[in-house]
Amino acid sequence: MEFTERKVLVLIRSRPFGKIINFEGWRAAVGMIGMDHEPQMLFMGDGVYALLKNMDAKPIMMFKSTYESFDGRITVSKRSLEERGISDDEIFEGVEILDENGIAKAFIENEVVITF
Amino acid sequence: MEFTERKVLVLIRSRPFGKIINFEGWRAAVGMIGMDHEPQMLFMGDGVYALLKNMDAKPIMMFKSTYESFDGRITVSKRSLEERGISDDEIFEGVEILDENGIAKAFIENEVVITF
Amino acid sequence: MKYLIWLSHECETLREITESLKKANQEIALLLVQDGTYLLDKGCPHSAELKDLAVKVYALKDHIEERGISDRLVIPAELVDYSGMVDLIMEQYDKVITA
Amino acid sequence: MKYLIWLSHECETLREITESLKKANQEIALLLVQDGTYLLDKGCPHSAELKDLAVKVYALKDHIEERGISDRLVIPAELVDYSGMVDLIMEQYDKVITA
Amino acid sequence: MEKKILGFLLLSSPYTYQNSHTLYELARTALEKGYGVKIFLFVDGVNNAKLDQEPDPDVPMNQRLQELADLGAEFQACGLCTAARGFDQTGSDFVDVVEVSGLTEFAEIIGEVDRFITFSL
Amino acid sequence: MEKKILGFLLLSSPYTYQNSHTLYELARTALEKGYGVKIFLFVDGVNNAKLDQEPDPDVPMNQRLQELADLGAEFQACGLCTAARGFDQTGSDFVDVVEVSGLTEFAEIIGEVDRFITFSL
Repeated sequence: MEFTERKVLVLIRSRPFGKIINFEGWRAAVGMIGMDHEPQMLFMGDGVYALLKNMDAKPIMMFKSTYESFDGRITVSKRSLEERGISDDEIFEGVEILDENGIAKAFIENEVVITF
Repeated sequence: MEFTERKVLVLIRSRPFGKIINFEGWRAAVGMIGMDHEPQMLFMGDGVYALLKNMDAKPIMMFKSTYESFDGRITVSKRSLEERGISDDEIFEGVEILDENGIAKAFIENEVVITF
Repeated sequence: MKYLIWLSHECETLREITESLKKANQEIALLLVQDGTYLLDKGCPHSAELKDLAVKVYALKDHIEERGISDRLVIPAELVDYSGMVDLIMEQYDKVITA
Repeated sequence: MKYLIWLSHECETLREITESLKKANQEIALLLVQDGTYLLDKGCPHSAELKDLAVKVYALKDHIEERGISDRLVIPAELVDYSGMVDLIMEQYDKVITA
Repeated sequence: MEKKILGFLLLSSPYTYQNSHTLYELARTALEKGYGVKIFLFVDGVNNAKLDQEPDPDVPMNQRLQELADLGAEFQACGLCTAARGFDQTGSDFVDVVEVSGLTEFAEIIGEVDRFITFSL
Repeated sequence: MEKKILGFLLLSSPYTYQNSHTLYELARTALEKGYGVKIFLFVDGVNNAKLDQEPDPDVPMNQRLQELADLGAEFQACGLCTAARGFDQTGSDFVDVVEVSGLTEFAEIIGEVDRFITFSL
């Protein structure tokens, strides 16, 4: 099809660090902005560990500037947080916590899903 | 240290196919025989799926001759089989099924453990 | 919209994605390939979920057969070949979600 | 013989290996690195096992800290640096088992 | 009517994971049925494009990519990932149907596909 | 007394997995404490030896291997894995402290180590 500007969901389901692909998701999301797509980050499952604010940014330096330059929505599954006993104040500020309805909307409203 | 002929445990804990490393374990085990080590294969956890006799050997052709040329002990955890509801007659013939005591012995009697 | 949820890694839970879309009245089905096919195996800790979820499940025939698990499936999945898979992805469903 | 069980992948169960060696009266400890450190995190489905198993647990301090899970550990693990890890592996334990 | 396009993101190396095989079969079938195929090689995915692979008795993945390109598939590879792994950023280490580019080109693909699948690790 | 040897099997690529970093730190510390280190690169592990890696701002893994070798570490790489991935079997694509050999050499390492650790996928 012709090039179309899109709503893109970048879904992070993998743990950070052990496999670095979790962080590569940020790069992909920022890349979307370059072509005027509208990306939304969604952390689910063990992907939510990437939002712990006590995380040490040194090993992910390569991605930190990317993370800081991302101004799309950053969202996380309430259920995935709860299943792991992660409270709201353990994660970075400004992350939107989505309930079941918000998760459904994320899949429905975004046209393309990219998964890391 | 000086080169010593050894009892070597090749421990397979990963599922077959999706990651091919499970099969590379066979190659490593056969390699051991070349230097007169005495290898024992031990399948535990999801590694036990590599012993299902209904498996189609075509995609693992690369390893089949290796498998066939291996004449060391091939052992599997009884507990791991049971946890997955795999009965004795679903696995290849000639595989020794180890109870808890046999598993302990495998780790105690082998001098080196290599894990795939 | 009809959603096809693609699982290829391992027998992991799909409860959250499937339940949230079902509650939002969306039509969904699973497409299992590679190690994702183990989700159908009775030895997978999450395979019992498939009964609860009550969604249509497709799986790549080759990947079920090469793993030797055809006789061990917890529910009757519809086995497809690559041609069938392309039809599902491109025509029968509107969107693919890689889980 | 003193065994050091090395886990680096994920928070997976070590019940079978540890229980069988303990029943055989062997001395064992766990050494957790990389994503293996999540086994200590209260969010890991297998972390409750650590209390039952009642084995000594070492973990690489750097890998716990970079993950930001220091405050979330289910049992008090002994945190070591690389130098401490080399001592454990080469001197204090007789054999390493990569899980 | 314009043909529908199936897009892929490939994150894994060949031979170690089944991903490359599945992607090849699926892409070839889609091309034979008349769909377009666009593939972005990211992270370890760039290793699939390396020339001179000899995985006997398996078929070299670079040859598979060539085959898919001959059927009409388009390939882009992440340039930073290519350089990180010691390969030439102009693409001279890769089968020449693969263009070394960047995430902007990936974003372009995302704007052109009708369906999209990630082959992750 | 002869020095004790720590052996490693590395199965994963650099940059995608944390394995290579952990192995480097652990091996360096062991060497600095006076132990010997022997490393076998198997499957995707051979990618760590590739020359000209530019993973800025990370440190190239080929340079790390060179550093470890300068401290006394010995490296072997699986030849079939090397050829499968499109690299020269004589080792000319690799940092020259890595010898391309085979599983017999791996079996030799297994006969010489006092402790052994696998860095798997």
